[in-house]
Amino acid sequence: MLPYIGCIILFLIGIYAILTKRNIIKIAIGFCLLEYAVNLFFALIGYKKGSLAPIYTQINQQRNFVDPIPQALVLTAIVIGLGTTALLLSVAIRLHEKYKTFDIKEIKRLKE
Amino acid sequence: MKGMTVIVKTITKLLCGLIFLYGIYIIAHGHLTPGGGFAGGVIIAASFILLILAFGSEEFKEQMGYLYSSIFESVGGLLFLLIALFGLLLGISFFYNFLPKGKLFMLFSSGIIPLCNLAIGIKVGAGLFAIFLAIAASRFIIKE
Amino acid sequence: MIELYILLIVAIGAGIVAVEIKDLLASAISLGVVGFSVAIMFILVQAPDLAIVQIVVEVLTVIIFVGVILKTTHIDTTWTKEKEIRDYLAKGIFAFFAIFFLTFSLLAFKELPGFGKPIMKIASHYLIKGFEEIKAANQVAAVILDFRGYDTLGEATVLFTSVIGVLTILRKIGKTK
Amino acid sequence: MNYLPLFTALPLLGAFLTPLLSKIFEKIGDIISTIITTLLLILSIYSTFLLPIFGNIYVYEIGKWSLSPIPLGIIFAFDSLSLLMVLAINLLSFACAIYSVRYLDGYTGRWKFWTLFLLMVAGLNGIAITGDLFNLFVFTEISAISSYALVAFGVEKEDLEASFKYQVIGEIGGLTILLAIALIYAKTSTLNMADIANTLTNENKGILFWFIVSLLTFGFLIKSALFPFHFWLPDAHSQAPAPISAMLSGIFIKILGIYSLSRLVFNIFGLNRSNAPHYFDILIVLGILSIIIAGFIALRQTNYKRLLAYSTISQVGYIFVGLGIGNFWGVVGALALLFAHALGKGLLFLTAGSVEKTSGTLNIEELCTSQKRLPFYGVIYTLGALSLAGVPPFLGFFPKLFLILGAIKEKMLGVGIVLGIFSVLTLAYLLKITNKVFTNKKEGEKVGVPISTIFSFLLLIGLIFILGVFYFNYLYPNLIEKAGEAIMRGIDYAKLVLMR
Repeated sequence: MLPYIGCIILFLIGIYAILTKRNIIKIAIGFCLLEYAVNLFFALIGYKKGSLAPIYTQINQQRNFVDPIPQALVLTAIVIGLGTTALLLSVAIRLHEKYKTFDIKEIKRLKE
Repeated sequence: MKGMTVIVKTITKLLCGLIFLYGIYIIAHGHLTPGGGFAGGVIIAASFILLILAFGSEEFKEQMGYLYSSIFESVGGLLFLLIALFGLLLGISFFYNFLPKGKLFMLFSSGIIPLCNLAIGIKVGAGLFAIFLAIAASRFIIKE
Repeated sequence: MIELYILLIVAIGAGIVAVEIKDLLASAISLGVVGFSVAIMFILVQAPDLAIVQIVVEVLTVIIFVGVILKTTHIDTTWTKEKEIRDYLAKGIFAFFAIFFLTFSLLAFKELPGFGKPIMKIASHYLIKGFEEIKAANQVAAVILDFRGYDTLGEATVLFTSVIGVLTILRKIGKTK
Repeated sequence: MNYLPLFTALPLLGAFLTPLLSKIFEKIGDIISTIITTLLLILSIYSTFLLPIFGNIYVYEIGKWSLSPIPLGIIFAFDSLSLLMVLAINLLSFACAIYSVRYLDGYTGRWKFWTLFLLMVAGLNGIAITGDLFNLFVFTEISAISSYALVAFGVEKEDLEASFKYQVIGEIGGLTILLAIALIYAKTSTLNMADIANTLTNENKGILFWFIVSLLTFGFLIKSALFPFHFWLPDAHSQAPAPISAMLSGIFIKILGIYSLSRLVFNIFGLNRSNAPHYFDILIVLGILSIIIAGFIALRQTNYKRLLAYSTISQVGYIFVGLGIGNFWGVVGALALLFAHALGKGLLFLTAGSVEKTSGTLNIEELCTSQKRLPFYGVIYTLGALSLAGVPPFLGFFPKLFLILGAIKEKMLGVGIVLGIFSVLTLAYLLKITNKVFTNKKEGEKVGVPISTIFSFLLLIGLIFILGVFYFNYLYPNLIEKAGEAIMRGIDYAKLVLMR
């Protein structure tokens, strides 16, 4: 139970960065934190007390393994996170090139 | 991006090949030990990234980098997709594991998994190298 | 599992530093601290595959962040001592949301199976079939490339998409007219 | 129907081939995408004939992992609802691909456009046919990421700003959905949608259940741009290239938001008006707020595409009111409106692209004084607008009738009256463009129209007219009624899938 709450706190820090910060890089960092929080939460779900990583070895034929599915899903989620971060940062570079600032308050040409 | 000192350059020369080999090992043993196509692909990309960071991007021909990475990425993706489609061509099912499974703990075992790892490794390595080139290394925005 | 709690505290602390510090370069490096503590936590919960991928991805993420910051600027110009009303408003909304979310999730987590006791309805079948039918030693590889290979095709495609997307966005000229 | 994997494999094949072959021949992307979208359209039309033979639901097991006794692999669960969605996706993407061939002449980086376009189509098709929850998330991300890049395709200041805003909001939605999937997995220990539905019915609906439902609803409402979450849409949809605006407004938000949400809420969680009335009331309230607020903002717009974008928000409101009414006629109305709006709004955005190409601006006041006569676009635009507003002989008429009928059957007269009155508002803001841009020009130079443009316009307007006139002969009984039944089936979906 406690580790889950830690993940939620990390998640909230990410949300905090996205909602209150005005710097684009800070917003991107907030996204990374969000991704880590969700990935960690997912990985924790699969953990089973006193079990081993789900890999058979020639020496140890024990079959008490943790859940392999969350690991496979988190692997996918990490890659997706990397892709979105890269795309966000490339937009950030272009915005800085055009506006010479990372402040989202000054990047406001589209109005209601 | 400028190159680094001579110490870094020398150590990079020694390490770079080893890192590349380690990436290949991780890909090839993906179905036996932790790792696999994705981790190995990133490590292979990292060996190239180390080269550029140490020696600087002036000596590196960027356009060739984009060309090769884009070709390898498409080839990796196509390879993976064709492995998946081959099961459909056989009339069995999409993503059917059509190869003989072999013996446990052998390098050539578990059917299509090593092949898929290889395809993903090529694709991921090339793709991440292209991202690095575009975002971090090149001094200019891509011309087109 | 005391290590897990210590690492969680480290990650949360580094996360706060990454969000609040003025220098963007320091911020990116603190993000690296969070990423590496997440990687070590993956090892602690018996997920070596994830740990390897998390470490290499984290290295790459930090390199990209540092590259972007070096190309542009490393000073957060929005970081000021005096705050506007709008900032307090945003913080107030966030605090309200955070309390609501935390209580809701606390109540909800009580109904989950406890930490360290997963149900493993399908996973137990996977572990047997992966060993006997696919003959893969690494069960995670068996899951991502055989049982759920189609997801991995999607994952590889996501990366492909973002590479093409990055190349698209970094074009010098978009319209010729 | 064992060709189902081709719905995603074909566009992916095209997307991987395009960068490779474009090194040899620059415009190869045009040919590849035209061929692939045509093939996809043929496949989806073929499916309309084949699906009834299989009893309106077909389950495909990927990798030959059998569904019983326990669902090991990923499955495709292709039912009447998926069929309607696949048909809408591929019709519109075919028209947009044909249209883009000439439209792209003013842009650089042609092969990048086509690659991203094909990836987006692959993602949308993948969402519509999948029967696995995590797979749904992966394909959502594929189409979302390609749309972020496509919005910024022009790389002007405004495009980048719109893309940034869209990306931030969209990713918050995506990560919320991922968190919800993690919780679902922790609770049920399975990812197959039918199996999840089966497991959840036997459990009592406690706080965890509602936490998951609210997280998913939040995520999908962001993606579908209902009222409080709509602020990214006008920017993104007005700054994208015209064919992409047509895809985004026409089908993208509906597959990512509305289809996914209704599949999960009705078929997986088994919610309906009798066991969760408050949830559906919230949907109705948000929908009506969208209709009213976005409608009035649209009336004040001075930009052609921004007006259409606000109109999309308002029409999404109609669809959510229909889902919120929750009885058979409400749901059927929502689905019929989804289909009609996909074709109609797609067509209107395509005309916006042509007007921008010929006149060089999208500001309505500037267009009013410009010296170009555009009679062809004017006629097409007006017919499409009439259909969207629900004027009788066209496709858009019956959906609104169904919605009002549903509201009356559920004894919500107020809702029915609001829906009826605000159709007039729709007509008002859409015809504002006809009035200002197309009609008040007696003389001026006439502009030629490219053949590919004529073809795609006539295809869409022909479908809107013919399907509208013969509504009860083909479209309603064969597609929409069955799709409505698929939603109203509730959690019997799980039994149908797992029985195969």
